[in-house]
Amino acid sequence: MEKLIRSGSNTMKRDLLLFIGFSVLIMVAPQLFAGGYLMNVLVFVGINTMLAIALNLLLGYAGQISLGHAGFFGLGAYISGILTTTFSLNPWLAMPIAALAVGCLAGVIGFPILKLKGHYLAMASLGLGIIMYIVFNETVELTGGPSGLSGIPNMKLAGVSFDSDVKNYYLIWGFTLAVMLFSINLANSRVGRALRAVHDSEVAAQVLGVNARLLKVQIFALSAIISSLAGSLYAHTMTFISPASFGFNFSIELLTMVVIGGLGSIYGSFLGAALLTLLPEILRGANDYDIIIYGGLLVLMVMYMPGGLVRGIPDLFKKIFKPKGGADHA
Amino acid sequence: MLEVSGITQIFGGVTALDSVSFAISAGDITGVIGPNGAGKTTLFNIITGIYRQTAGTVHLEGKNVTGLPPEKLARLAMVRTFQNIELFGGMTVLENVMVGMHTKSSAGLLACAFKMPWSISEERRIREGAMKWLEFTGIVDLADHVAGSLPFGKGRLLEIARALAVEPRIILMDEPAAGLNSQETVGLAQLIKQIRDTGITVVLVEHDMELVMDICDRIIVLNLGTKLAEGTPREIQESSAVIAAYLGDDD
Amino acid sequence: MNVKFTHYVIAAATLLFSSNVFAAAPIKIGALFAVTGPAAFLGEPERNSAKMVIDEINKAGGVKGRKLELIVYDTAGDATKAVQLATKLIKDDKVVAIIGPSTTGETMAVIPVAEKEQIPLISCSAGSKITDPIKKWVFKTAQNDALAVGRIYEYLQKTKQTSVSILTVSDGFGASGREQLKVQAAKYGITVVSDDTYGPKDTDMTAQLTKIRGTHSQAIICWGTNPGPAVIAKNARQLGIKTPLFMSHGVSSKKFIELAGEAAEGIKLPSGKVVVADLLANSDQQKKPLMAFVKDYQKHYKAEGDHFGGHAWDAVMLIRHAVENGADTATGIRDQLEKIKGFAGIGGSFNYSAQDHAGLAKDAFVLVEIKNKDWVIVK
Amino acid sequence: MQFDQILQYTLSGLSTGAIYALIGIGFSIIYNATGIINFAQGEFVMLGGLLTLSCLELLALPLWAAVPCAIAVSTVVGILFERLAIRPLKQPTPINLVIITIGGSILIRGLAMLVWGKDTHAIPAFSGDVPISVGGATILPQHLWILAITLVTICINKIYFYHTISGKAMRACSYNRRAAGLVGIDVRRMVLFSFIISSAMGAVAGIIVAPLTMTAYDVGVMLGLKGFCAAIIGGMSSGLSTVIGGLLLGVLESLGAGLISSGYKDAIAFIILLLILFIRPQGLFGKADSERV
Repeated sequence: MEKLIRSGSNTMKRDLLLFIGFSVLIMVAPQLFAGGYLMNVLVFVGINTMLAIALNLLLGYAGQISLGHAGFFGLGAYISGILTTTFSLNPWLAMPIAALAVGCLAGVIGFPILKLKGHYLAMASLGLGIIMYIVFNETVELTGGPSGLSGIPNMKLAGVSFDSDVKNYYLIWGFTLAVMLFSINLANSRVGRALRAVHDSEVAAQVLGVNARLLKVQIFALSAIISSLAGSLYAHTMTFISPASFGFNFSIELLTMVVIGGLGSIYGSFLGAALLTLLPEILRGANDYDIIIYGGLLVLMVMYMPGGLVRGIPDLFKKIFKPKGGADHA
Repeated sequence: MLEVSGITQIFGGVTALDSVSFAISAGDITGVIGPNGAGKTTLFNIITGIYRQTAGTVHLEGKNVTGLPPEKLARLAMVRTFQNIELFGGMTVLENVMVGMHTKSSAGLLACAFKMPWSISEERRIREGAMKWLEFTGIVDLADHVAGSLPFGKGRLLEIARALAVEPRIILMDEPAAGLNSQETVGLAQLIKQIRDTGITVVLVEHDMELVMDICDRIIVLNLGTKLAEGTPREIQESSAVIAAYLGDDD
Repeated sequence: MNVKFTHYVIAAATLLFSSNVFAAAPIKIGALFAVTGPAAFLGEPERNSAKMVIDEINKAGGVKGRKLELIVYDTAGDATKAVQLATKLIKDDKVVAIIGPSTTGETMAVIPVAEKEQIPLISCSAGSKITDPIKKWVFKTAQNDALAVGRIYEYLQKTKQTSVSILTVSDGFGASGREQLKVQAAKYGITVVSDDTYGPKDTDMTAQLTKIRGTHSQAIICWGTNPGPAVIAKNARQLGIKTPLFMSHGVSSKKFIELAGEAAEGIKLPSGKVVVADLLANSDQQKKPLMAFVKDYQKHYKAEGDHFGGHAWDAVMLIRHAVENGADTATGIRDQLEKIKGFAGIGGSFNYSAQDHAGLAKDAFVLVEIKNKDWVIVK
Repeated sequence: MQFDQILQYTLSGLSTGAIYALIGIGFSIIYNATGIINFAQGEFVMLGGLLTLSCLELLALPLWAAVPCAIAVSTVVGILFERLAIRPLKQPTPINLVIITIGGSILIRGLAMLVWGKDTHAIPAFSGDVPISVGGATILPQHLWILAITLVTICINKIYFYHTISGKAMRACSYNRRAAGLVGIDVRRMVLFSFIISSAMGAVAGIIVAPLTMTAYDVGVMLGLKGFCAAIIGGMSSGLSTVIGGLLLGVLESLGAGLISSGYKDAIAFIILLLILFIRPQGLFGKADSERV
């Protein structure tokens, strides 16, 4: 028994070591491909990782599907964008305001929406996402409508403006790593266990005293807040946003990242986000064929790696990263 | 301890329970028996807040708990198990029991995610507590196994350990012996008595008459949604109404 | 499946490698076009035209002895991708100028990159705000929406029609048109009596048109790109609407006539001169390049060249002009572009200056009407 | 507000809604037989339209021959999809199935883009396009075709599901797949059948709508989405309630666009749908059965 209790703290230590290793890797990565275009792509890998983790907390841990997460991402981006342009607020102030507003919205909507189950929940979240998209499109005076909102300032910290890929890389990965650590801690805690319990058997969890409904709403709001943060960072990195980036297709892409990476795994979300962000780069040379390769790859991944990348890594390294390494020299 | 009165449940015009009333006293093992379709599981679902009944009230330790959701009832120290064990299949055996400690711990979402010192020490306490219950039910050696891969009999024990982790004063078991072989059933009888001996009131729905007659202090018989009889095992065995109900039924 | 996949990866890798093979110090020009996705109707002719004209220039020995190399990336109409790819063009491919992107939204997203990295950007999209206010490194070849709107309003003013209903698509193109339609109306004594929109993928607009029918306006102006306006034309015919219908330059291609069929008859729209090249007076200095463009495009792609492709054609020709005048660096090309005067292209006659990076005047558009499945110029 | 306007909105909405309904039923049939939400359903709508175009133009077939041809080819694609992607799946969890149908839909769309290009194509109406006046509102002959074919398709469905052995077997699968398997129904065959039927229905929808809306390689996305909504409003039934769901969605959109705001019309439709779901979490027509353990 003593051994088992200790083995618990050993797993904790292993998790921590893994995380530190991963962080170090992320932090030295820019030295390896200094400057080039890849830096820019890696910035987006960071943003997408954050979003994939947000959705994974909801889908992989609590078992609740959302087909509208791009909406929360967009809402964060727009609130940040509007506050910093029209109202010239400091981005560091706009970001938490956006997160808070999105969190409140998700909390309020969460109660009725998470009462729904299965495909009804899928439909309702999809509807929610589409409504948000339409609002971005139609409130032209506020959002600039379909032509987008430009002139969003970069983030600044202690006199340094985050206006280059390398700087943005560190800014965004700083946040992403924090979100990762946050989520890893959460997953291995009392709350994380309760979430997974709700996923496996909601009624059994309730009988044991877990307030499943409240917990689902909490995690929904948390997921929305993380998405909103990613949205704010996206807005301040891109300095331009338009509704097209926050549509239904992106919600589906996020879902794909989470599933391809591995449900219920934080590092899986990173792998999924990295693969789906890098894939178009790898397929760039294939011109119009890329959509076919992309679709075919999704099908093959689910068929041959149904547990997601995180459960098939050795295979993955052989299959995916080798060809990419070759293309880099071009 | 537990008092139900006038429980009536109507599903789309079909009366599943018709004004059922009884009281269960603390420290007893009470069996609820009856032929298939008598309404036993429905009754359990109502008492534990999973179904909302058409009429009637439930009192727990003198407190009106009618219509409270299951998670509130757990905090009032009532817990149950399920006929087809409802394990958290993707989690380890230990983690399953740790979920049972949910009401006995308090770290919130943010405290957990930011690893506040108190949440770390609480986590340790949860782990130790959970191990204690695994020992109690004799499956401590399986702690690191994934719950979904357990054989049925071990799963049953895990479900009971998990329920005990809530530290209930009353536990309701829905057919705990279903699917167990005779050896496992003997072990189960032993365990249920042990649970009662720690001061927990036990109510069980069961088909295995031998088990019921062996361990129950009192028995309630349901038939076609109404209470047919109530009494000690001996009284029930001698009741002509009960015998008629069972013989009139194929089951 | 697997074999096929490896095959594609190899093909992809070969393509990436091959772009670096010609080492005779060519001048590298980048291009961002929405070749796939919702704006493919812009991106595809743009890519085709740009490739065609670059090939021709190189076949003729290049510019001042140097070949031009075009590196095209597909943005799929996505602003995020456009920004990433602009960075890739600048950082990895080290281009000296960028042509595109195809849509206003993408262009607005790419502008900060071009400004910061100091690379001239010649956008192929129409939004007025691209060059207004003026940005040091940003030019455009597509005619401003404002000019197209002006053409229609002028005609309405001339024919004494004062109330219009507008129906615009809810994407960047429609939003920009909608803004101009509303802003300019007063100047021509016109009132916008109803303002409706439709989604780019909508399949039935009878609801909007029924509402418009109820307003009894004197003209209906629809701002969108295929296939929406064709559906609208058909719906209007179904509803028996007799009010004159105007479209935008977004549908000035044979494709629209083909899609709308009978319903296209009598519709008027402002268009680049490319669709009516053969009808132009011989004195028009645009006639020669226009005819050449149409003929070439027909020869290469067995399709009708349209003015979207023309934007890319113009952009390449403008850069060639700048190179001919001695520029081969980003700064040089920018400075030379700003000096270009009286260049007759597909979109119109370009006159850039330090105050004007759009370069076109109202005469870039002609008002055309669809008669017997063909275009006629409305005088 | 004039009566003829309202009538026009309603008629337009009904004819759009009929299409949503047809696509929605396709979703429901597969869902009921397999538990899969087939996100590739919209692609069969696209295939129906574009294949008809090819039959008409390349093969120069008359319309009456082109239509069955297009349906047949789409169905073959449906069979291939089931055989190559769905059946070999090792871990058919619902979420994996969702992703694989999304992947399949992208793949089919990409192939269609290669075959037919990115342009939009027009298809001639079945019987001319002279408008018909109905009490101050006008509709096209094609609208009548749409309503009639939808009706016929639904009737055929009804007959199939209630009066044929394989139809009844399929219904049994939808109630309880395991039990159906135990009584000797070949469940995998039923899965294949469900793909055949729904791809054929998708193609039918695509064919009858193409003369009105034109068609292109990417029309399936939006139509598929709307069909999905119709199916959910109808409680994933493969019968009348999905039809009502589709019609309701069509009419709401049309009235929303006409009476409130054209820009927000989809939002209005979705807000109403959300409210319906909030009040009746089991769907508009789902039975309010008690939560089960």
